[in-house]
Order: sequence, then structure tokens, then C-alpha cells
Amino acid sequence: MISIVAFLLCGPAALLGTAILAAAVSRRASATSLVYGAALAISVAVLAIVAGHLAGNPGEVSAITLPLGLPWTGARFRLDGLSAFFLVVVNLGGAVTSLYGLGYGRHESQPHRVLPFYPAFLAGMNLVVLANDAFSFLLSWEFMSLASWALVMAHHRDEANRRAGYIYLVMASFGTLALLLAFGLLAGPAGTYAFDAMRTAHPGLLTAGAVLALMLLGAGSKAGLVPLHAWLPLAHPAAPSHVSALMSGIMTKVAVYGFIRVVFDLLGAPAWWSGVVVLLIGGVTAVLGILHALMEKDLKRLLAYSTIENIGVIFASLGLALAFKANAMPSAAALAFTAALFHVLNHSFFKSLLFFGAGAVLTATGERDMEKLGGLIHRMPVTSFVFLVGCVSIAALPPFNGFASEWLVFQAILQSPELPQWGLKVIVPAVGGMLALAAALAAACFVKAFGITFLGRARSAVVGQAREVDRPSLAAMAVLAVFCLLAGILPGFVIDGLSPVTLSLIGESMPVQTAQPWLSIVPIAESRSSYNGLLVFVFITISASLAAFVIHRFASHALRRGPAWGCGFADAVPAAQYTAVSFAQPIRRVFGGFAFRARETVEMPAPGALEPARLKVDIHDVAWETFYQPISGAIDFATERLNHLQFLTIRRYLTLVFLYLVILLLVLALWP
Amino acid sequence: MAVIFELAVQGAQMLLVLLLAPLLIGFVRKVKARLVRRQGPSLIQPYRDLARLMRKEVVLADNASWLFRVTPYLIFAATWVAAALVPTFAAGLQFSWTADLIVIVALLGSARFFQALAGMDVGTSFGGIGASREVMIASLAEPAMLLIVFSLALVAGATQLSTVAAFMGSPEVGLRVSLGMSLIALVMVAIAENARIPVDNPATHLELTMVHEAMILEYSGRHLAMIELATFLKLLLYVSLISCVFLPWGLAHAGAGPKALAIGAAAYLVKLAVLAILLAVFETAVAKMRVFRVPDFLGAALMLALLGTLLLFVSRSL
Amino acid sequence: MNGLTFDIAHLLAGSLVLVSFMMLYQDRLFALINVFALHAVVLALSVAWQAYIQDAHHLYITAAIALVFKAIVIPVGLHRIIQRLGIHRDIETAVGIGPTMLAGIGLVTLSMVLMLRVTPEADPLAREDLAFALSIILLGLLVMVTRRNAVSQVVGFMSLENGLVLAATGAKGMPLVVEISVAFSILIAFIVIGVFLFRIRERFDSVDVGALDDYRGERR
Amino acid sequence: MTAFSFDAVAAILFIPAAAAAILAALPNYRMTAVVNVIASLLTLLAALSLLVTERPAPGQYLIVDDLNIVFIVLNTFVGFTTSVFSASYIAHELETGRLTAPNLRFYHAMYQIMMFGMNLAFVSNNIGLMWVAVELATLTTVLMVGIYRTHEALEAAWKYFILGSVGIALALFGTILVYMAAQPVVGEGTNAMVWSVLIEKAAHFDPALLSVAFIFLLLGYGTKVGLAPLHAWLPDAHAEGPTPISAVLSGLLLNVALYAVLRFKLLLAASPEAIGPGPLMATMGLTSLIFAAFMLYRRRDIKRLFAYSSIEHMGIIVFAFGMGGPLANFAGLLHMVMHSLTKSAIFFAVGHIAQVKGTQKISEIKGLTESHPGLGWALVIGVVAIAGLPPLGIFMSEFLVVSSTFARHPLLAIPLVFGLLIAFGALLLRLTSLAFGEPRGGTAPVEASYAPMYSHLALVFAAGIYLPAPLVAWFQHVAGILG
Repeated sequence: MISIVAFLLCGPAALLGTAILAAAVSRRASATSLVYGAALAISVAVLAIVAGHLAGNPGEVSAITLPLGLPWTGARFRLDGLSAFFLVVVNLGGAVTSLYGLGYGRHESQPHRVLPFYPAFLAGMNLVVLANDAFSFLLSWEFMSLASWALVMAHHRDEANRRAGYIYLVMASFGTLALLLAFGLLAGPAGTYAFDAMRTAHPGLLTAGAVLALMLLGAGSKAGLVPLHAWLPLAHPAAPSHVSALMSGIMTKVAVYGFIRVVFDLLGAPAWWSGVVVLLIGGVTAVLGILHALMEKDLKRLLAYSTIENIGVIFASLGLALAFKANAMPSAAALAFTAALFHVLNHSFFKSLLFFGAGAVLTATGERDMEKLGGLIHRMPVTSFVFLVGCVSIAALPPFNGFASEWLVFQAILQSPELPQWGLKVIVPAVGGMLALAAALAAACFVKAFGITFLGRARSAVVGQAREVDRPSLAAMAVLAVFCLLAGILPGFVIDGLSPVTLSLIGESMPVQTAQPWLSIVPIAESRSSYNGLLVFVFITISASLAAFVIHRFASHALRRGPAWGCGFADAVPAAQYTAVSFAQPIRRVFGGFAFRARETVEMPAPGALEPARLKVDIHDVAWETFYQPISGAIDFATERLNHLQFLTIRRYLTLVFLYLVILLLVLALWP
Repeated sequence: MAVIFELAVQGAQMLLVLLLAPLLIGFVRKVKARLVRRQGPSLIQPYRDLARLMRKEVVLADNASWLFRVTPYLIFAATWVAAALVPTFAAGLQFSWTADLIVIVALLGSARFFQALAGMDVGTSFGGIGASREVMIASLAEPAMLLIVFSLALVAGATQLSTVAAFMGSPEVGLRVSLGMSLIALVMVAIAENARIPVDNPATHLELTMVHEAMILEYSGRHLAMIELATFLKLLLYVSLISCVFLPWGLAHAGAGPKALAIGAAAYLVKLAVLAILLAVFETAVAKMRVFRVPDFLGAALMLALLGTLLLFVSRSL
Repeated sequence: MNGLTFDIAHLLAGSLVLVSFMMLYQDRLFALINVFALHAVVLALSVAWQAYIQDAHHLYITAAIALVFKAIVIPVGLHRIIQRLGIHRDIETAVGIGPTMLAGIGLVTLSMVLMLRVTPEADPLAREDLAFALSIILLGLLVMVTRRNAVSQVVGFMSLENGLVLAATGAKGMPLVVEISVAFSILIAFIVIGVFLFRIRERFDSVDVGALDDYRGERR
Repeated sequence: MTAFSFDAVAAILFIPAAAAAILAALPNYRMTAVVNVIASLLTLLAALSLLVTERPAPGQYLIVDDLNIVFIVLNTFVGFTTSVFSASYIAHELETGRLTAPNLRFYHAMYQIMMFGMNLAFVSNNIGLMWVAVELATLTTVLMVGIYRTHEALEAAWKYFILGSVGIALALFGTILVYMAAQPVVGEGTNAMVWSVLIEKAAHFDPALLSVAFIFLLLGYGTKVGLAPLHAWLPDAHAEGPTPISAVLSGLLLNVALYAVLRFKLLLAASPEAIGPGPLMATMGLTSLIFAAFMLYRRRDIKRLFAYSSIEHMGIIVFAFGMGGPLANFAGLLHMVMHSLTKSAIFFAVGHIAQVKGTQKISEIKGLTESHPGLGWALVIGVVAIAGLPPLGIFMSEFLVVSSTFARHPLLAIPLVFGLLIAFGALLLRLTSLAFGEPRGGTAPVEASYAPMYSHLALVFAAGIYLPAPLVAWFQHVAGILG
């Protein structure tokens, strides 16, 4: 009997085949629908297989070794709970994105630069999740980066995109090298690169610490942890929107998978301080990410930054899980870990949805700059509705899914008093505060995103000819919106679905949720805390419609259209509306000082001069200026200095040889 | 049978908050008026206002979208559900486990979210001002609130309000510094959230420092009524939150009989009255502060809450 | 072997080193070439002596090669080139004589130290020869390094080759293939250099490598 | 059987030599190109026949063992593909008048002599003979580098010649010293230069002599490997010579020198008291890697850019062999093969590019994937491969080198990774400006065939995914030999 992994591997294989085919036919008109259709079908098929597997025996592990890749290790692939879950995330995202691409791809100006790499990208992510030895893992990992790089370079005539692609790939290979070192440590001098072997070998404390640090560098740079995030807000928006959705919604999750796989699975029992490190990094990442997002006026960049925030949340709760696991508090660890995975799933939903929305706006108006948008809700009702759903979900508002997972995170944080170490006792609530701050700021950020883009009046002419986008795109977005709602009101099912994963990695899982009365979720005990999204949803709908009905029925339902009141001010030009920048101004005033050394200067014209006064705002990316600029400066200096060696005379070159010889001989003379 | 009774009690609570909310506002206004030696409107004036607004026709800005028209009902519904889930006269009601304190905070958050959006919908500069300032205030108030929740939960070992209330009612609580800090922080947050003086002035229009009123400037008729009602409910919610957490005396408990419930109701009314008077006195005593002083105000609340949480670790007895 | 033969071999090799030193402080091209001719002559002598004491007759060939090619043909050729290029009046040391001499002394000591570490039971004559050969090679390199002019660099290079020949002949019973290859390589070297000098003559006005060096692949 | 296979060895040497003679005589250049290709093909076939036939016992002059078969097959293969490439390339040069018919006769003859020299170096069992062969190959390439007779070409050739002949001298001295060390043990005469004899008796040689010898050999042959700071000739020779020669230099000649170094490393490793060759080689390798990585940034000439990348990769290979151990040696061999294939493919691409764009200046070549998709994407794949990204072969070897190093000497892995990253940044930077952006420069189509280029890339790609078991076993055996 062929193991299920073999079936699953057919997916990526087929995707690669599609990629090659696409490279051949990419200049035909029919290529777009062909490629995306194929990708859709394959993703759905893989989903079906995984679903069948989970429905049948979720705990069961099946592995296979192909005679490929690294000789004497072979290409090993393995399906366990964790990879099954991430397979679902990847292929769900892949399927929806392909559906979206069926419509969106038609507007692509250079399809031959997108179509071949899109399936390859999907295949890469699938393989990463299935890989079971260091070599295949890294190969798929870097292949994934490479394919996405090609997609980022799709619109290569734009200088900014080229720069984004460059920084992206350099950071990516930096991450890969870090992972390579980590695996080198785990494999040991004998070079046992199979994960199974690493799992059994329990490294010492120092090694474990080094591996953790390297994983934070490697997986973190891909996921976008501060300060390794610099490439992310450049690269994600540069790609075509559906690819941005994949990169932001799915690829970052693959990075999270890598982190979990190594730190929770291969590394064995963690030390408590590892939890501290991950927690702090997560918290800082969350706050800084969302603050940057608030300062953005480019819609896609805003979304990219908010991805950084969500990654921060995920890593923070992973850190919690580590801390609890280290202190033998399996139930709390299971709670935190479940929260992390749940948030992974949710973020893949709403972030893809939001990027799709941004893509729709881009197709309709050709604009990403929110300052030129506004009032789209009248022209694109459906898009704006689903986008709103996305915003509500990502802002962690009940009864949508974002809230469910954040609620679980907070519940996990509330377990901290049982932790023995003082450091953790103090840090965990502080991080909790950071996460709360991040959540509140996220709400603010997406009020801005939706309000400036879709509400108000049109800020430029491009909005005038905006049309609702094509059906496939709308369908994709609608599907995701439904997912967001369902995961929000029926979280119990998701949590129970995750229990095998937690069971395998933590050793315990959360209590069964779907058995609870009224389908509410109860992490520990009902007396402690509980949440019932379904009922909240029902109550709100009932009472809202009830109120509406009562008033319309018994009071008045008269309605008259008139000019806006605006405290009696005459109807001002649309430019007088609040803009993205001005909307963020109060928050910039509050946090800008320390977060990005923001400075506002007012340029007053000379007395009597006619030009208007100007308010100049300059914002600095502290991480960029603290880490990246010095490095590039140093490289610049070094190259400048060494470059002189290209311009010596032959005699001087001979002198070099001569000196080298003499030095070596001296060494030899002094050799004991 | 018992279930029916429980449901009845729950329903009673929902209606109660709905009916009491305008009265509370009226009472506060009355007291404030008396404090400055004015006659002031009658206690039921808010009811009259609401009824009048509901009968009036709605004047809708040309640019207003469907969101603008749906929002009032959403805000009302969210606030009402939240308010109905806070124990007023009795804890541990039928649906109390639907949502714990965090969820209640989040429900208010979603109400605010939609209100801010509605403020931006018409596209006047006032709406923008209101929305941007509101989210700024919220971005500080919500973390503070959550930290308060943390410290309560760490003391009571739960975020379930009924449990917290029961615990706070029980003798082993004693007097704790951290709880005091949380109380102060909670009051500050409540003031900010309800747009009361000194953070915002509910009684003014056309003042560039206004926040809440600026967002609802374009509303009229039944929509305005809904929003006003939601505002009243919010105030009631916070008052009853404070009362049930910090003055849990007389609170009837799960499965209690009619007598206990009656006592609870009476106690609840008394608490409301006391807190309302305190609020009125406070508001008359202090002056409105500049908008950009508000972050400092809330920052103080945040720090207090965090401090309260951390103190819990330093010593269990504090 | 008896002391006398050893001393003579020693003497010749030593004098070869001495001549190398003489090369170091020549700053006129003609003088340099003349000293090189002397160098070649001494080399021929010592090779011949080696052939005698090892009674390895093929070494006489090497000696002849050294004498004919290095002591006569090449110096003459170089004289021609210099006259044709009209660079005989150049003063072309890059480093002062004094430092160069000091460096030379250092190099000789270095090679001595290195070679005396060789286990004594190895043939002592071979050891001494190697030590001298090594110092000659290093001095030859030093000449190349301290001279600006292409011709003198060629000379330095060939004195280096002389050191090689000395070493090779010192190695008992080393197959002829080596000597031939040495001569062979020098021949090729000379031809190629000649070709180059010729071409370079075509292109520029001097063989001064500095003239070549003004273009170094990538001008900034 | 034995006889036949020995004939194969003879053929590898004879065919190029004969071809050289013929080519020197042939007037017509189309003819010469064809003959050149055919000769290279025959040599390749002869080399391949070595794989299947059993090997002769090592004689006094020639030897065939697992170690050099790797090199021979690689050498003849790349030699063949390059001859195919050079046919079209040279035809174009002739049209543009950069070369004349006599030049060409000379060029092809030299090409075959060079192949002869390299093959001889590989099969020679006699360290003296090996030395002669290496020098022969070097001198021929010197002449080919200078073939354009431009100011730059002459300077490059002159630099190459001077530095090269110093290398020659040092290597020869090293060889003599080895003989001196062997002579007391093995006895006088040719035997004391026969490698297969030396390696058996090496344990009894005088360690001090061997150490000095190795230093001279390392520097002498290392000059041709292009290790910094002995590299100076390499970039200019690559940049100024005809592109096929650049390809051969990077792909083959460096390997010849490397092969020599390896042979002597084995010799030294066999003698316990002698200085350890590993640390020396590892240090030189790291130095070259990091140095070249930094040098990559400011290159303006596309061929010089890739020349420096050759230095970088030679550094990696030498480092790997210096580290030693089955993993590192395997990685080193694999890396060498992959680098030869990839780098020559890149030079093929660069040759086409330089011809269609009419310049070698990086700043004047842009948007290749737009103007010449086939060429541009080939360049992208090539550079991606040389930068060590999967799914191409070099990734596997770098994976092995880095991870095994880090597991054994973490502190050595840090500079290694650092160098790799720096180099990657530089290559990618140049690639971005070459292959993407607004197209710039000539847009005339390339009439030459892409077959050699793509065949190399295909091989590299296949190797990155799947290494056949026999190949692996063979490499592992060789890695075992290398200790």
C-alpha cells in the first residue's frame, strides 16, 4: 500500500509540471486560465487528501524516502499532525489565491513573468511543509524564496521593485545560511541530516541555545521579525497582489512552520529563558509592526506591515508555549500553542482577503496610494463589504475569527502566575500589555485603511471610473470572508482540529471544545473564562434587527437626502477630508517619538508671500538606520579599500607573492 | 422550570439595563445642574429626547453609504449585548458565560470601530477629526482596560465576571494596593471611554476639542437616537462594572431565589445612585483638558494598571 | 666523500650566492646583465663539478646548456634589446640598495635555518646545496621585486632559474628530464619574452612595465 | 582489454597532439573549427571509454585512478562543449575583424595543445612530467590571452606570463625538494618521482623537506589556482582573452593546478610529522573567498566580475579540501565539478552577451530578459547557480561544506558564511542590473546556438536534484582517498 505522503507529493510534482508547461505556453492568451485553473484543482485535490487523512486517523504519521536530493540521506518526506495542519493552510490559501488569480491574472501586463513561477512557488511551500530532512527542507525553502523573488521581479522595469527584489533575496539567503548553520549543529560532525535522527539526538544546552538563536535569525527573517523585517514591506507589495497575498498570508506561515518544526519538534525540551527571548521579540515585533502600518499611506505596504504585527502575536504565543513547556505546564502550553496555530490559520484567511481587496482596488483604480482613493464603497459595494469583514477580523473584534485567537492568547497569558521564574512572571504580563496595545492599534489602523480607502469622498479622478471587479475575484474574497466568520463563531471545531498537533508536540491538548453546551469555548474551566462567538453573533444580529424593526414599525422610517451638515460649513472640496497621514497624526504624536523619531516641521511662507504653509513629517525606520545602513556602509568602505588591489603594478603583485612565500617560510621555520 | 426562570431573569436584566440607562444619564445631569444651583431638566428628559428623535425623519447626507445607515443599529446592539452581560443585580445568569470581561471590552471595541468608520463615511473634516482622535484615545484606553482585567483575573483567578464578583464579595480578598490601583485606572478608563469631562465634553458641539460628538455630527433622527441610547448604555455598563467588581455587596448569585434577587436589585439601584453622584461631583469639579493631554491621562491609567498587575507578583498580600 | 670535493662544491655554491648579492646592488642594466652572465658561468662550473663528483655525465650537458645559453646567448640578446629600445641609461631600482641588501641577508639566513632543520642523515652536500639554492631563488625573486624595468625583471627571473638548476643538480641521480625541462622552460620563457618585448615595442616606446601598468584592466 | 584501455589513455594524449599538428597546417578557418570540434569530441569519447574499461597498472609515466578520472572526464567534456561554443564565437570575431585567419589557425592549434597539456597533467604519474604538462598548458593559454594584441590583452598576457613563470619556478623547486626527500628512501632515479611509488613510501620521507616542498608547491600551483594573493593574473586574463579561453581557464586550467595541489596534499598527509597541509589550504581558501567576495562589488567589466567569482569558488573548494574528512572532500569534488560546468556556461552566456551588446561594460548592459529572453534567463540561472541557490548543484556542495564545517569548527564557518553572503550580495546586485530593468544596448538576435550553455545548466540542475548512486559511490571513494 502506498503511503499517503506519496499521494501528497503528487501535488507539488503536478505543480512543478504546470510551471514547466506554463513556461512553454505562457505567451498564449489561454495560459492564464489554464495555469490558475490547474493550480486551483491541484490545491483542492491536496486539501481533499489531507482532509481525508485527518478525518480518518489524524494522529497517524506516514513517511517516505525518495532516492533524490542528498545522497546517503535521500529526499525524505513525512506527514504528521503539524505538517498536515500547515498543508491545509498552504493549500487553502493556494486554492483561494488561484481562484482569485483566474480573474486577477487577466489584468496582468506581462503574464509570462508570473505564470511559470506561480505554481513553482506553491510547490515550494508544499515541499517545505512535507520535508523530513535538512537538505530537502532547505532546498524547498530556498526554492520557495527563489520563485517568490522571480514573482517580485515580475514588474522589473520599476526601480523600486528591483531594489525590493534585491533586498528580499539577500535577506532570504541570509536566513537560509542561518538555518543551514542551525541544521549543521543539529546534524553533528557525522552529518546525519534526517530529521528523525536529529529528533532522537538531544543537543546540549549551549547547542540548543545556538540553534534557537539561529532559528530566530533564519525563520525570523523570513517571517519578518523585527529587526529582520526590513525586506518584507518592500517585497510583499511589489509582487502582483495575489502573490502578495500568498507571500504575506501563507509564506510567512511556512516560516512559522520551520520555527515550530525545529524548536518544538527537533530540539527537544526547551529552557525557560528561550521562552523569554521569543516572547519579547514577539511583543516588540507586534507593536512596532502595527505602528509602522499606521504610518503608511500605501495600502499594500500597510497590509505588509500589519503582517509583521500578526507574526509578532504568533511568536509571542509560541514563546509562551515554550515557557510553559519548559516548566512542565502542559495544559497551559497546549493553550498557548493552540492559540498560536489558530492565529496562523486566521491570519492566512484575513490577510489574503485584504490583499485580494487591495488588488481589486488596484485593478479598478490603478492606485495603491490611499491619499488618491476614497468613496469606493459606492462604486465597489461587494469588494468594500468583504474588505470590511477582513478589517473587522484582523482588528480582533468579536464575533470574527481574529478575536477568537487573540482571546485565546490572552487566556494563555493569564496562566502566567503559575510560572516559577520571576523573569517570566514579570515579562509575560508586560508582553500581554504590548499585545493589547498592538490589538488596539490594529483596530485604529484598519479604521484608517477602510475609512480612507472606501469611505468619504473620492480624492482623485481615478475613483470616478472604478468598476466592481470580476466574478472569480469576488468569489475568492467572499469565500475567505465566510471562513473568517465561521472560524470566529465556531472556534471550537478549529481548536479540536488542532488537538492532535498540540498532543504530538506538547504532549497534551486543550479539552474537547465541541462537547461544550452551546458550542462555547472554555480553555480551562467555565468558572474561569469562556467565550461563545456563536451566541454573541446571534445576540447582536437579533438585537440589531429587533431595534431596526421596532423603530421602523412603530416610530418613523421617513428619510430625506440632503447636503452634508458639517456644522454648517459649506461643502468643502474632497481634499479637505482627513487623509491617511492626518488620520494617523494623533497616534504619531503619541508614539512617533520613540518608535520612529518622527518629526513634524511647519514651513511658514515669508510674510506677504502667497504660497501656503506646509507641514512636513519625516519618519525614520529605526531598525533600518541602526542595522542595515551601517552594514552596507561597512561593506562599501571595505570594497573601496580592497579595490585598490585591482590597480597595482605587476612588480607590486610580485611583491605580494614574494612576501607571502617569505611569510609561509617563516611560519615553517618557527614551526615546533 | 428552573431554566425558564433563569431565562426570565436574564431577560429581565437585559430590559433593566435598557430602561435604566437613560434614567442614569438624566440623574447625572440633574445632579450636575443642582450642584451649580440650576433647576435642570427632569429625570425623564432623556426618554423624551429619545422618543422625539425616533419620531423625526432622518436627514441623510448625499454621500452617506449603507454603512452609515447600518452602523447605529450595530453600535446599539453591540453595546446592549455587552451591557446585558455585566452582572447588575445578579451574577451567574443563564448567558453570563457567553462572554467574559475581555469579550465585553472587545464588544465595546467593535462598537467604537464602527462608530469611527461612520464618522469618516460622509467625508466631512469633522468626522475625520472625531474618528482619528477616538482611535487614538481607544488605542491607549483598551490596553489599560486589558491590564486591569489581568490584575483582576490574577487576583480572582478568572476573567469570568460572575466569578470575579463572587470572589471580590468573599472575605479573603482583604484590602489590596493593586486592587486600589486597578480601581483608579478603571475609573480613568471609564471616563475616557464615555467621553466624559475631563477627556471630552458630552454637552458641547462646534468645539475643535470635541471627539465623540464630532463623529456623530452627521446623524439625525432615529439613527441619532440609537447612538445616544448606546452611549447611555455604555455609561451604565461601566458604572455597573465598577459596582459589581468593587462593590459586590448584595449581588444575588446563580440560582438565587426571588428574595435574593429583590435585595440585589435594590442594592444595585443604590450603587448606581452613589456612583452617579460621585461622577457628577467630579465632572463639576474638574475642567476639560486639551486633547493632547489625554494621552498623558490615559498613559497614567495604563501605568497604574501595569503597576497593579506587577505588584501582585511582588507580594501576594498587596 | 672526502672533504675537498665537498669544500669545492660548497665554495662554488657559496660564490653563486655571492654573485646573486652582486646582482642586488647593480643599478645599471648593462652591469646587471654582465653580473648575470657571471652568475651563469659560476653555475656552469658548479654543475660541472657536481657532474664530476657524482660522475653523472648527463650533468655536463646541463652545464653546457647553462654556459651557452645563460652566459652567452641570453646576455647578448638582452644587450641587443636594450640598445634597440635605448633604455640602457635607466636607473631603475624601486627600493634603495641598502634595504635590499639587508633583506637579502635576511633571506639567506631564513633559507639556512629552514634547510638545517632537515635531518642530518640526509646527504650533507645535498643539504648545503639546497640551502644555497633556496637563497639564490629568494634573492632572484628579490631582484624581480625591487626592479622596475622589464629586462631586469627577466634577469632576476633567470637567476632564480639558476638556483633551480643548482638544486636539481645537487639532487643525486635526478633524472635528466628535469634539466631538460629547466632548459626547455627557460628557452620558452626567453622566446615568449622576446615575442612580448617585440610586441610591446610595437605598441609603446619602452619595455618599462610601468608603461604597461598605467592601464590596469579597469580604470576608475 | 588492458591493452585497449591503455590505448584509451594514449588516445587522450595523442588525439589533441595530432589535431594540433593538423590545425597548424590547415588554412581554412571553417575547416579548422570543425576539426577542432571533432578532435575534442574524439578525446571526450576516449576519456569516457576509460570509465568502462579496466585500468592499466600505473606505469613510470602514466597512471589512471579514480582521482584523475574525475578530472579527465570533466576536462574533456568541457573542452568539447567549449570547442562547439568557440566555433560560433570565433566565426563572429572573424566577421567583426577582431581576429584574422592566421590568428585563427594559431588559436585552434593552441587550443588543442592546451588540451593535450591538461590531459597529460592529469594522467601523468611522474611529478616531473606533471610539472612539464602544467607549464605547457599555462604557456599556451598565455599566448591565447594575448591573441587580440590590444593594449589591454598584451598587458593581461604579460602579467599572466610573469606571475605564471614565477609560479612555474616555485613549483619546480618544490618538485625537486620532493625528489630530494624521496631519494634517500626510494633510491636514485626516476622511481623517486613516480607518484604511485612516493605515496606508498611517503611516511619515511624527511618531514622537514616535505614541508618546505609543500609550501613551494602550494604557492607555485596555487598561483594557477588563482588563490589570493597570487590571483592577480586571473581577472585580467579572463577579461581580455577570447571568451572561450576565459571559459577554459575558469572551468579547466584552475582544476589542473588544483589537481596538482591535491596530489601533493596526499603525499604530505601520508607523512605524519610534516606540516599539516589542511590548515594551510583552509586559510588560503578562506582568504581567497572573502577577498574575492569583496572585490566583486566594484567590477565594471562583466568578464572580470565572473573571473573574481571563480577565485571565490576556488577558495571554497580549496577550503573544503583543506578541511578534509569524507563530507568536506565529497563536497569539494562536487563543488569543483559543478563550478566548472556552471562557470563555463556563464562564460558562454557572457560571450554571446558581449557580442550582441558590443560591450563588456556592466553599466551598458541592461534588461537582458527583455531583449534576449533565452540568453537573459540562462544568465539568471547561471548566476543563481553560481551564487549557490537551489535547486542547482552548487547548493548541495555548499550545504555540505558549511554544515559539516560548522559542526566541526564553528568559528571557521562564520567567516565562510560571511564570505558567501557578501559574494551573493554582489552577484545578485549585478545580475539585477544586467538581466532586468529597461533594456539597453544592442538588440540583434544571437545566431549562435545555446546548446553548450543549456546542456551545462541542465547537468547542473540535474545534479542539484539527483546524483546517480554510482557517481556518488565513486566520489565517496575519491573523497576517501583524499583523506
